[in-house]
Amino acid sequence: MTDEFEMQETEIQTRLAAEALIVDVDGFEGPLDLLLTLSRTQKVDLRKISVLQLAQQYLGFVERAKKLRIELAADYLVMAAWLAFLKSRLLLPPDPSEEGPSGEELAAHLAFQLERLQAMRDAAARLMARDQKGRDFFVRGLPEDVSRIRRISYSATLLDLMQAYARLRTRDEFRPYVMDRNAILTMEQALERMRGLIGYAGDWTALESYLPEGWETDPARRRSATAASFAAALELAKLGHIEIRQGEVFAPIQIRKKADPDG
Amino acid sequence: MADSKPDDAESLFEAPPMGEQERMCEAILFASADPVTVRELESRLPHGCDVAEALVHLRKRYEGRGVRLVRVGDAWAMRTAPDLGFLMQKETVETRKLSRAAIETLAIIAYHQPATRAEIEEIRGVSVSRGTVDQLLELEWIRFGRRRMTPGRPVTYVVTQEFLDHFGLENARDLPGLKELRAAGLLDNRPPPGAMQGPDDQGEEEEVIGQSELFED
Amino acid sequence: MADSKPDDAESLFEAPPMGEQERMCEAILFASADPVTVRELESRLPHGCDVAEALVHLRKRYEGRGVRLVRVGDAWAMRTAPDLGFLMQKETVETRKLSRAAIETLAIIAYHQPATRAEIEEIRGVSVSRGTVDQLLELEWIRFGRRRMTPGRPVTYVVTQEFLDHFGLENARDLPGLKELRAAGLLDNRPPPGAMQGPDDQGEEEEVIGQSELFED
Repeated sequence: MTDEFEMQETEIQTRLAAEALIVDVDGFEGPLDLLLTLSRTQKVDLRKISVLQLAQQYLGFVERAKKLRIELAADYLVMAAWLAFLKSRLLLPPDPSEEGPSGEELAAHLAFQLERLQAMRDAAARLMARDQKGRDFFVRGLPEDVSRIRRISYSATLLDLMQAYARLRTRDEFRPYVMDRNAILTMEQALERMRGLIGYAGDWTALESYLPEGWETDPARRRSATAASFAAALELAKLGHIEIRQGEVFAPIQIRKKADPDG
Repeated sequence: MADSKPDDAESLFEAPPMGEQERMCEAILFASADPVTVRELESRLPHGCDVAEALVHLRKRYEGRGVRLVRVGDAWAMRTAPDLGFLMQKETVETRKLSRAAIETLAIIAYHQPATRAEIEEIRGVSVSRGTVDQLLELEWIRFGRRRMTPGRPVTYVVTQEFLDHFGLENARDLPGLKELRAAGLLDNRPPPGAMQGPDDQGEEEEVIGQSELFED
Repeated sequence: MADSKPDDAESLFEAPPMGEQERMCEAILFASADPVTVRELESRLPHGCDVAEALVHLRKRYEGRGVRLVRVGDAWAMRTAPDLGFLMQKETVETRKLSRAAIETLAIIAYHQPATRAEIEEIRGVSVSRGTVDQLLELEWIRFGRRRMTPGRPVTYVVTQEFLDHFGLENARDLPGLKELRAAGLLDNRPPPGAMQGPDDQGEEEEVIGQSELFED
């Protein structure tokens, strides 16, 4: 008695729901959405849904819509045609000569699509229920400006390095003979060099020691460097930066920084 | 700045102590509203710093505090603790309400990425309007992924770091229920059986490209 | 958010514990775009909170950290520790090829370290401009070694760890020697066309050192 009453109640609700569906047809996002809503009236796990029953529900819905002269979009009608086809496949015994997928396969795929759509809707709901930036958690309100610096990075490979070295070390091997100007130190160079060094030598220092490294051994370079350094020393003495002395003829020439007149 | 000079010079060979590295990361992360990648932290800290370790310490330090260190993809950011959101009415940004289509499209891209438009349409059973995708692109929650190597070479969509940041996700693998959905086969790209077009046939709307995409992938 | 509701209700009668008040202040100060006054903090925190005390605790907590709580007028704000200001710079990198003068100088230092300027000049056959050495120093590929104990006590140059890292070397001694270079075909008996450098050119180079450096490469 109670059961029967409940059943009647459910039927009424289902019918009301179905009518509400028709009125709300614009609210559906296409036939799949509608099918999903209809499938809920079966009140079973989507995996156990009866596709045949669902097809009937859908076709019934389309029928009623027609009666109410509700114009359905083309895709609803395409779906109806397809479901009618599916229904016939499911009801008729399989014809072995017929090609293509069986009714069960098609039904299983439809069930899968519905389950997948539902799963995505649930996932979307869970996503939106998460704590969200700007609503539940917040970023730094006063970010500090980061100044941008353009840095130039120089690239060189190991090969570049080795080739450069190889080039330098083997240059002599293929160099045609010319007058070697490598052996000449200009007075300007000597002057610049001495200016930089004079501060380091506190006391009297032989002029010879100011010759650039590597210029002391080769006679040609030594001559050039000595002459240039001597000229440079005279120039510095003239400018009042250094003092020069020589103990006796041919004795080493010595120089030292002139004491600061203030100190 | 002057104080840091000697450190800088030495750092070629020796990094500053871990405590110092930690506060350097802290300063940089505090100063930025956007997540900062590990790579950028490394480039901004003195040479030889162990950013990964410094971040572990820092994260621990902020556990249970009013702000916390969160991971966003391969980047890190400081964010207020979500349970204190109620204090922030003033900072709350009113976001445009997203349509159901946009939310579902977003979820489909997030769970199926990289996803083509045809795949989104296949799942939703309706065509995706241009505005929906545009809105998600504008929010910087999705971006273009690589083209699918199928006929027509359709573009794909993937979710962004901003998406992860917005929803407080460490990475896309942390999406709620992802494992279960995958285990249930609901993330499979299952083509309709046979050569028949499935019930999702959208008539003119489903382009040949989209269909072939579904069949061949 | 939901969790905070019961607290809210209770807070009408009893303020949350001081630790909680502290983290509330922390979150608000973090998220706020402007310094926040005590009055405003009081209005945003649950009734009965002692903001002044919470701020004292918070300030102490951030002492010596990468960020600190500072007073701005009659308001409070979180700011980067001043000694870390140098971190608030972002570098954009532009790659250029090293000039030939620089690469040669570097090669000589690498093979002959410690090397004096005079030695470099001796091998290169041209004088080394100040800019070239400065550039290498700036790149942190070379640094000063010990002064040579010879008259004038010239400075020497050696390569750095950074150099070894860049060129993927464990040690400068790992550089292949001349014989190996030759065996590897890196030494050609004729100079490569670009490397053709007549001695006359060198002469010119010596006279206009600075400019030739610029024109090289």
